[in-house]
Amino acid sequence: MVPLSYYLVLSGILFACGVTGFLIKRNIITIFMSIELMLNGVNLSFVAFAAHWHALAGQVFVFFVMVVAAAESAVGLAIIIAVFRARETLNADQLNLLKL
Amino acid sequence: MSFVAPITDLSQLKNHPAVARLLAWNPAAVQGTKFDRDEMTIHVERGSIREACALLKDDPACPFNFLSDVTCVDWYPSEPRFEVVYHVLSIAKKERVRLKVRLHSSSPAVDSVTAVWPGANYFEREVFDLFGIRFTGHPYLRRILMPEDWEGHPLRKDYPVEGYR
Amino acid sequence: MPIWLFIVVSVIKSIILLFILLTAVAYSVWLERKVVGHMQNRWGPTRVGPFGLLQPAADGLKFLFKEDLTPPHVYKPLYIAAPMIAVVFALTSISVIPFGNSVTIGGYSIPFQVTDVNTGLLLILGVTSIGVYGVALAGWSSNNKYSLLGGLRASAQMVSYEISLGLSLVGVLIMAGSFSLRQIVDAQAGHFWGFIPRWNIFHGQIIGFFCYLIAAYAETNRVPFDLPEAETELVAGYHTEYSAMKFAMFFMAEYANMITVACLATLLFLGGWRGPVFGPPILQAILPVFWFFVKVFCFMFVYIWVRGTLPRFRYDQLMAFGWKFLLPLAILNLIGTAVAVAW
Amino acid sequence: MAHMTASPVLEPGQDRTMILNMGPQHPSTHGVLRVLLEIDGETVVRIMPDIGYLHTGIEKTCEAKFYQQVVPLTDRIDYLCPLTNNLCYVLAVEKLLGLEIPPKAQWLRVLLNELTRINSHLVWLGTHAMDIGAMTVFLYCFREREEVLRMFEMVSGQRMMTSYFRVGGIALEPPLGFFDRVRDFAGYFPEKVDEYENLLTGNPIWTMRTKGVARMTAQDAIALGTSGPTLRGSGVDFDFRRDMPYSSYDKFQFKVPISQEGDVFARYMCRVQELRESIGIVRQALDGMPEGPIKANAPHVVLPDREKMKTQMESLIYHFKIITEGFAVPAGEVYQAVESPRGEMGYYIVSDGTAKPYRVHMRAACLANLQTLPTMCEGRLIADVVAAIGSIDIVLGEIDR
Amino acid sequence: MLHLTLFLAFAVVAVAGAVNLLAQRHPINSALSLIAVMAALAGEYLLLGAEFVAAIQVIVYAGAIMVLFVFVIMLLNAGVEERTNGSRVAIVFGIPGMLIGGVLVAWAVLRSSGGEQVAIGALPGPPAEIANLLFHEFLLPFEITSILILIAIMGAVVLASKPQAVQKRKEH
Repeated sequence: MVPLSYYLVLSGILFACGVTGFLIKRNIITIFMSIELMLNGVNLSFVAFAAHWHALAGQVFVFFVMVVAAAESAVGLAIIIAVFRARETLNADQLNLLKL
Repeated sequence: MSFVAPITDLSQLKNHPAVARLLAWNPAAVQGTKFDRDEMTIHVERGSIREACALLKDDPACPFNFLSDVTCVDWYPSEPRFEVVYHVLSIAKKERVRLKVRLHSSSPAVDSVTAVWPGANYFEREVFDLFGIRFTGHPYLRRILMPEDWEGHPLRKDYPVEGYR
Repeated sequence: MPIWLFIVVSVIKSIILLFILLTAVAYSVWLERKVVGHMQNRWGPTRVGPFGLLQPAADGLKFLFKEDLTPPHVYKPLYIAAPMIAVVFALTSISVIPFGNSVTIGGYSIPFQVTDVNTGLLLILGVTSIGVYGVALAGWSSNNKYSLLGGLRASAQMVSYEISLGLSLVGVLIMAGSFSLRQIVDAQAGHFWGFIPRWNIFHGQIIGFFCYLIAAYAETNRVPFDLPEAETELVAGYHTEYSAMKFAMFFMAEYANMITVACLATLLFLGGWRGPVFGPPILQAILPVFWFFVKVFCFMFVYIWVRGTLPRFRYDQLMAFGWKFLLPLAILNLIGTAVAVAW
Repeated sequence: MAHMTASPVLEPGQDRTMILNMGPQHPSTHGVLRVLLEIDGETVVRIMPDIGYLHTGIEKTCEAKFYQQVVPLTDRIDYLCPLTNNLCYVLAVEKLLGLEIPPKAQWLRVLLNELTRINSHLVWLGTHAMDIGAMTVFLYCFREREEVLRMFEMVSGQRMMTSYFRVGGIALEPPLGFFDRVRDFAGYFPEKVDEYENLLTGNPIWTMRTKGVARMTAQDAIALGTSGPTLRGSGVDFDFRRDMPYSSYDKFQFKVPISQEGDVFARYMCRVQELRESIGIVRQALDGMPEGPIKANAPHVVLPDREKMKTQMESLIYHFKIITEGFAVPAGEVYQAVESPRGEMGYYIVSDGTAKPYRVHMRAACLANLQTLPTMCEGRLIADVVAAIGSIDIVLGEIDR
Repeated sequence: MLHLTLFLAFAVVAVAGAVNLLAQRHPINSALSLIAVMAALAGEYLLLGAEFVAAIQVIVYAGAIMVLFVFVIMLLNAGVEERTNGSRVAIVFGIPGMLIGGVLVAWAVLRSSGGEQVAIGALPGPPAEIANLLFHEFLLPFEITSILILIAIMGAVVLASKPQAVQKRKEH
């Protein structure tokens, strides 16, 4: 038997790591991966709550989060490719102009 | 074995389509002709080979539109030392003519015919590689068979068979 | 069944299964060389043992004792990890595949399966989808342009065809109403008009089977979809820089994947271990397993047959085929099945 | 044209292109061809063939040999059609000498030449199909090729480096049973061609991979100096055997297959149909084989028969003279072209009147055909480069000489 | 007890993966650690009885989304991340800040909800029930996500395809 709070703490740690990565990483792809990490952390809490409250809706939300993550990564990676074509760099510090 | 002696008299050969065409254009460009063993040879003046080729290629009566081959013969030690040989074929009329350009060893250079036939590219590079003839106007005149840093031109008659030591 | 007994039985089953699987991998290589050899007017292996039967052993020994070269410019951690990833995930997926009914030993009913998972099919799909990393990382970490192209081709191809593969299975899932492989096989029991077995392939899933067949060939990088390792274009694709045991791991992974795919086809479309069962109890226990292996063998034979017959696709044609032909076909099959079941 | 401006050391351009060095050790560059590809993903942006890895200086070597000693060298140029090279060389020397060749020798030369063409086309078909991934065709083709090679071995004692033709005729009478064997082969070979075609011609993947791929127009083909099936695949109806006949090819009935599309499939169809035409010529040569000598009546050029040499003083002297000091060839120059399996195989020989050729130049069909690669492949995919290289049927021995 | 052990094992893997994601400078290593995190989370889902979600986690996240990431990293041949002054500042202030914040949150969570337990296999989530929920109660959101996906696909295709100018230049 594991207390619900353990899951929530794990979820919080993963989310915090995601935020940290988002802030400190310079590679745009890694930044993107940090976002995925945050989403994963949130998913864990969803599933844990679903188990805790005996409500399957939590799992359905995870499903939706995944769908959104898939859509987001498709578009995001396409943007990264487009930006990389124009600028020849993946460093977020150098991608500070909106103009291509 | 029966031989027909080569015909070298220009007046006898001026009815050949290629000769006629070149004579009509510029009689000075034709330095000599020879008809030997059923093969027609025209010596073309060095400066006019590209125009001569272009002219023969577009000949309406007998278009010599196919460049079979470009090669060279080294007549060392006599001068003019090099003979660049072009074999041109008419696909429509099934005629072949050989054009020759004589080059002095002091300046072994001749106009490239790649502008007329892009297919001359590799052949001219090969002649450059093995004989050291320069083709002015060639888009990419580099060694083709020998290594880039090879010394000398192997098919020249004064090239030592074992290479320069 | 007490937990310790469960663990012991599971370990024993795993070991037996691993042994069978590795032997099957070795002998499917032998089979391929032999069959393709005969198709191509030659003999295949003949020298080592009768009919070259010991050839796999000789090959294995050779792989084992070859010098394991690591080219100087590779990215070492991934270069070493990639074949392991490939082979581990190829071998894992076999664990949920049932080979037959259960036998009763000492009062306990022991199924011919390492573990019966409710979502067995999903697990296999998940594990095979992770198998892509082995190929992709091998291509990338080798620091070789041919390998990189092979890796890129492999990941694009496998991700694309996975969709068709998954969708072609949904028809079967709708008909069985379960992800459990055992239940899917149980749903295929019985006969039409007394003699045609009620396998899914005869039960409206012929298009699904066709889609699965093609997508499976693409997933396992086999002719005519062997672009990631197209030797006439990319030398050897993603495993150009690999040698000795690391190369052998890719080789094993490829054949293990083929076997998994064949097992899955047997379970989902060809009625699994169903077949005529007769005789004494011991025979009744063994025969289903026998039928299962016969069907797997037939599927493998078709694999090899195709290899002896077809040329290779081009990259853009492969992608167009997957997205513009196979995927719509699989979706149509799915819709058709859904409508038929609902009606 | 694009291939004119290719630079030797390809540098990656903009848009993240990559330089791929295909060869000289690569499974599908048919020998030691090196192709530099600038690729963007899988698309080929620029392509540049690099040759010379097999350069052996045969042209230079020829200048140090007697005329009859050059024949074995010609085998080594294009090792897939040695007899065609033999033929082209001996025809050129015979033209220089003004020799008349007896009909039986001419017909035998035609017969063996067509077998050579079958041999070469079989290797081409096998390797080309393997490049595109159809491995079985390769082994089927080699099964028949093996039979052809055995026939070569039967007449000349060698499978590949035959050196069977001599200036003034043919080295030896073909052995007993040779003609039966060829007839047998000619009987079953068309079925085998059907077998290859069953595997390829109608195969959807094969047509997808070849139709519309690596196109070349007739103008480009002529301008680039291509010849043989590569030229005829683009719709130019020209074949030296029919249009500028040599070695009594004008006495044979055959069609010259052409295709209009100019793609890989067109060249494939041309060659496959040539296989059928060639076996037809072989059959005609068998049926109409004239009787008579196989060597010209020119004792100072043609080696005497072994029998005569042992019994007649005169023959012995001729033999001794030819072997030790060769035979003088009248001064002059000739260019003799034949239709090799790859296209126009031409020998340009300059004689200065001595027993050694002053200059021998081989016009290699492949050298010109190879130049078409940039025209065919730029803007296409890597897999198409492989198909295109296969479809122009290059032999590096001939290109590099 | 077994449950807790398994939970801790997966948790350690997940946290280690997440930290490694931050520590690694090469994006491909980061991607691989993220895959490890996802696999560990799939394990956690299995512990919570969510078999379907676990499978989907592996298939969609690890098998598709991360393959896409790895593919892009390979395609762009992304190299090692450059260090900049900005990132150093972020490390000096950001990481301690995050750690402190994380500990505070954890403390709060643990304090407020210490006693409630989640049993192993507490909620069997058979696919059929999830499907029922998805296609009845959540039908509208489901359809909206499908439209979202469609738009995303079209956007990705438009964005990743080459600009016209580049293609024009290629043709010459």
